[in-house]
Amino acid sequence: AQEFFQTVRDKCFEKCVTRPSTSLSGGESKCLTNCCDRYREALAIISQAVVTSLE
Amino acid sequence: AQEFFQTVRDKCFEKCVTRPSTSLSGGESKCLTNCCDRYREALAIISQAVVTSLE
Amino acid sequence: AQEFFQTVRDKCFEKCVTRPSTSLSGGESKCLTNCCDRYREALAIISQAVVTSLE
Amino acid sequence: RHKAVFNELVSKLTDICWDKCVGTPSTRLSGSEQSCLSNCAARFLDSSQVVMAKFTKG
Amino acid sequence: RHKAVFNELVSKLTDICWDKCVGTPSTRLSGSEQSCLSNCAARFLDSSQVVMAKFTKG
Amino acid sequence: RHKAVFNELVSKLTDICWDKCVGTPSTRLSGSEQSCLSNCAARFLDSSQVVMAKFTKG
Repeated sequence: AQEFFQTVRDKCFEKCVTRPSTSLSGGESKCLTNCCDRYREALAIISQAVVTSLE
Repeated sequence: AQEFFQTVRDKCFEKCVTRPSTSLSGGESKCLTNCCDRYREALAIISQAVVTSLE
Repeated sequence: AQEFFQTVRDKCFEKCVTRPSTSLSGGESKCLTNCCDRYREALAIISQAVVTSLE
Repeated sequence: RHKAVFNELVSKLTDICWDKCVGTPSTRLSGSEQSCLSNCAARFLDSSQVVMAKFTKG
Repeated sequence: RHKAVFNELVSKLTDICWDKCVGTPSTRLSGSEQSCLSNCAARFLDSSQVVMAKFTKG
Repeated sequence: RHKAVFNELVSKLTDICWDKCVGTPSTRLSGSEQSCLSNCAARFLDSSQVVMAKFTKG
């Protein structure tokens, strides 16, 4: 779980904070929370695809 | 050997399958098999270059 | 220290030697030595920023 | 044990396919992002077999 | 122990922020490279909190 | 022991130089890809010495 948290944080920081400024903008914050949900969604899609492929 | 297999697979997937679709195209398959040979060739060239540099 | 050396070497090779040729050019060598100093400077700036953020 | 191998594979594929398929995160994944993710995982497994076959027969 | 965690964090942030903020190394870091590095570290810590909050409340 | 260090170095250099030098894999490496690979390995070792010298004298 700790490792998953770090992966999501690193991936989302990479995609959402491209030009770091003096504070996190509203858009960056929104992008970060969306990113957490989307990453989990991506994990579910891929988990399903792997199950299907192995059948 | 297991580690080398994983490296080649990851590198070759990266270079050969840029837009994943519903099946592996003929071009992608060819690229993958070429890539395995080329990666081994690259390893041999670099191995030789390191030996020469250390002489 | 060994790990830090490797990080600096890998990062600086990446940024300074973009098209490897038959020898290290004067510009590439200069870039590499500058890069070692700049990486250390970056580390100090970030160390300070983390201390400030945690206060 | 199989569960751990499965989870590790899914984590690795999500890492790779996320970078290949997803743009700036918004309120939902688009249809093309979703199918890219799904295809990416399946094609990675196909690619593994191609590379494995190549390693076996040389 | 805290010192080791701090050093590891600073190493990781330098790695990430270096790639984001610094161009071809020259005789000094420009003002904008310096502020980018400093902001990058601070915003990474902010981002950690946003992601952590999201993980906690789901 | 020396053999293991050598193999690890060659693996690492192939990883780095492959990304720097080789395009889409085809039926052979071009002459320029081959010399790029060879030069990349040699220049990496040169760069190691430059960085090491800088670390030693500060």
